[in-house]
Amino acid sequence: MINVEERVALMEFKSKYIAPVGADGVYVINTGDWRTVRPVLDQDKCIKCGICFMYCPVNSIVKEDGKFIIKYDYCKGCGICAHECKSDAIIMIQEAEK
Amino acid sequence: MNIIDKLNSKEDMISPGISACIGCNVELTLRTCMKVLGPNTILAIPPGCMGGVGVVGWDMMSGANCPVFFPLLDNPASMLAGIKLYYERIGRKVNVVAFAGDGATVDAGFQCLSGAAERGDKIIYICYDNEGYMNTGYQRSSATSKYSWTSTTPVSTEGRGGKKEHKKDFPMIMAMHDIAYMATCSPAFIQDMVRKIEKAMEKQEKGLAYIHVFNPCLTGWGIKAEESIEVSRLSVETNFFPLYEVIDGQFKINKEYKNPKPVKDYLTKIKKYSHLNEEEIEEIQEIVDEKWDRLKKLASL
Amino acid sequence: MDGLKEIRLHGRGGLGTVKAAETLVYAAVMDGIYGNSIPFFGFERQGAPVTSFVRISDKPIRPKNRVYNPHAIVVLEPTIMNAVNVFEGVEEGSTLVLNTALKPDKIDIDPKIKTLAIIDANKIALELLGRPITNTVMLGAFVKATGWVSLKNVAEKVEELWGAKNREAVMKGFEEAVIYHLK
Amino acid sequence: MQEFDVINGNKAAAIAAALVNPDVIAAYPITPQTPVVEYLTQFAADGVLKSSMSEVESELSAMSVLTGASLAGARTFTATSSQGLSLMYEPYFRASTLRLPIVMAIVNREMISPQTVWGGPQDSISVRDAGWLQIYVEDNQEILDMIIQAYKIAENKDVLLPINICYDGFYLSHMTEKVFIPEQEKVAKFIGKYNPEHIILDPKRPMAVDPLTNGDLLMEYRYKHLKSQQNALKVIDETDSEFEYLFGRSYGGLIEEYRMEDAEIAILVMGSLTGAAKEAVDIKRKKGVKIGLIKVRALRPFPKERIIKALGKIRAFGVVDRNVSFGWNTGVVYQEVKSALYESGKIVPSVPFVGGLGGEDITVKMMIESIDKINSIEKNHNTVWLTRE
Repeated sequence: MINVEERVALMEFKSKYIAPVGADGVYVINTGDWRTVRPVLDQDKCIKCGICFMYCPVNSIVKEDGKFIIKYDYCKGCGICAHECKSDAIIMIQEAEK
Repeated sequence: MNIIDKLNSKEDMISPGISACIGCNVELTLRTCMKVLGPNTILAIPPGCMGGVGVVGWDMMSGANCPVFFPLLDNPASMLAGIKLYYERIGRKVNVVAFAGDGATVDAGFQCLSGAAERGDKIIYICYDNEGYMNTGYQRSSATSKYSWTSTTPVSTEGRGGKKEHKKDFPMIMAMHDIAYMATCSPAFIQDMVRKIEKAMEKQEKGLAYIHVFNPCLTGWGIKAEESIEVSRLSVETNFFPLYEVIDGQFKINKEYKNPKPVKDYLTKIKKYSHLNEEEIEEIQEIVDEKWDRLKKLASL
Repeated sequence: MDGLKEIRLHGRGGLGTVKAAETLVYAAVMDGIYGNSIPFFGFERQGAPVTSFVRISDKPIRPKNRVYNPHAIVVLEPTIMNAVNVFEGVEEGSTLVLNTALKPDKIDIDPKIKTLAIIDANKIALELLGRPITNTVMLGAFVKATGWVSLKNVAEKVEELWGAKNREAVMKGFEEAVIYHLK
Repeated sequence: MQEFDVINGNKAAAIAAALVNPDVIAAYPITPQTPVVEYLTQFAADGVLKSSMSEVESELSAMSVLTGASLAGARTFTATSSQGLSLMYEPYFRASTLRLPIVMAIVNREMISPQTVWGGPQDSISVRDAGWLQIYVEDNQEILDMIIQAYKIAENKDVLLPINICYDGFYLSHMTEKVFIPEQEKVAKFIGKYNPEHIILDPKRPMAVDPLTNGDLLMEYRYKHLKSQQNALKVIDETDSEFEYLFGRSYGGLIEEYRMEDAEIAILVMGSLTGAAKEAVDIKRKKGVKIGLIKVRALRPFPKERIIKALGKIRAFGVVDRNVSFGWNTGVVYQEVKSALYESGKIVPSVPFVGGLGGEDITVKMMIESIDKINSIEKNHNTVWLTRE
């Protein structure tokens, strides 16, 4: 049998809001875990055009010190960067093989 | 500043990890638009893919770094109008923006949007058109194009069927409201998109600015993830979805090809059209050509 | 004023029947007594029969009802009597204020009516206003027949709503109404 | 001396809104509410009303514009009727679950079919469980006074809920009578300023409004919502007292009791038909019948305790409903009163009356007959339909 008073006390404790609002920070899903293939950028072949950066849907490619770098935290491994790359500087490799 | 450096200098307003499908070009569109719009923005995400993937948030956490909320499927424009009315009243400049799918725009939300357009409510309304109700699988909408397979416009075992009706020409409908700004966009043309969002921000002080983005849906339509941008580009290069804008009633075509690719090149990349025979492909080509001619005429006025 | 008086006005859409009823309420309130009016609710269309109900009392009026047993009936337009039974539910000893060019013996009047006020309001309205809008003339006649509200406050409200010509119409209605005490 | 005017109920509502001067008004005309929109737009054109106005294309948008404005921090007002209320049902429900203190007058009109434009609170009563506060009034003064009070009740930190002030279509909306009009400064002082702290859409304070939410957390919000409805019981009574102190008029808060002190039987009513019932009570009292009257003013929250207390000594009661509860063969207020009494353990015979639907009149005579019926019952009675002779 559930103690109603205790239960209510817990409910009161869970959220400080009376209306449904999200103000406790940003909700982040670890989409890096989704990846089965991983893009690998060959800096020697890269012509620094930024196409990969521009089309990355998850914003996982950044430009730092004039170079484009793939961050893998949230990369889902869609392969758009490799497919769009004009200079074949990005290849997709199986995560299992890395 | 070139487009790459410009975008690289902007803050990503959306949670870094949202559960959009792998390769989703709507996620790309949303992040790009929001980088341009910036933190002084109130964002409405009605029910649809981007709501479903967590852009509004979960429990007590937000899915974005700016104020974000769920309007109803049928009232995004009206809710935004109310928000904007108050900010105008207190003299604060804020971008009040909807990022809505075609269901919330061309179908259920149309009445509200048309009303807001007529009243000149000073909001920015971005529609991501993926030709159907994707958040719930893939059911037809009035933005679904002719002969498309969807789960509610099925193909028979003999291989015939798909949607019988034309796609509602929504950008044109919005343009005919004589709104402050109307533009079509594609995720394959990021520079063009960025410029148009900036234009919408400028024009929103005069009335409603409407942006219609054509976003091929990988999962619903049957497209390989890595071809997400390529298919988007083909939709423009074949004139299936022309890029144009309407500023103060003036039509302007933004991408014009001397020899546009045959629409077949686009259709054959997409599984939802795999049942089409040559006649049907030819019919779609004719529709595309007719619409292009009409657009050319409007642009020449 | 002794007790609650219930009044029913019969007019046609466009004659200002509802406004006339409201004017009586206004005058009563300005006189320091109480009043309320409710139109008979329908789709108002020009020319269609319209009914409005008024209550006037020296005590606060609580019922928000239609009037079923009027103490006074005001008929703003002669032909209404052909279309509607204006005497329905009328109380013994009531007053009828009638817009007509006829003499009393030519009119079929319910025997419960004991006071009759007759006025050719169409003629007066046409002369004064150029249109057969009789509501203001009839207000003047009503005041003369009943004395339940003051002429001054009716005239003031009428002037505020429709100007000096209509004030004159009220006065003319008051002056020219002929009162008959029936047996 | 206070200023007064001789006005109809719709004008009383519009004047109340103008006295409050909310930040944003959005409304769509519908019979019999239409004059409210006309008055408001006229007031705005004349500069009397300073609100930002949106002439929306439907009621769905009226409520949606207000939801957005309220989320941005605005004080808001609208009015509707019947089918208009139905059309705004989706944002209507949501305004309460987002805890937005929107004030909306409902000019009660019967629901179709058959096609009708006349009075009856079936519209607002049918949405009584959508989480709003609902108060039903008897005359034009009460319309004006309660729209002013509505802001103070809705915006109370212990309440934070939207509120409806409901008045009968035509019987009040188009009825003309004397109404006192308070001074604007006094009204402003009475209602104070609205400062939303619980929910806001503002880039200076980014938050997500209404993220996808788990059931356990949703239950918590519902728990708090129900609790705030209960808090409103006290706030409505207190607001009535504060209003009386400042403006000299009181309505009794949640309920008004009339000649209940020594009553043996009671008649319960709601809305504009109360006047005819009071008249009937006085007539029967003169004939020695110990009848009292309860005017139910708040339907949500339902004033259970006060009704139990008021009916404590009676031996029978009846409820006159100008609405129906499909599936129960009675009106809604009757059910509510009966449920309240069940908790008190005091079960007395009762009789439900249904009448006045679709703008039908409920006359003093009908009320007298109802009282006679209540006086005669020894056990529960089936529904009595009050119809024309």
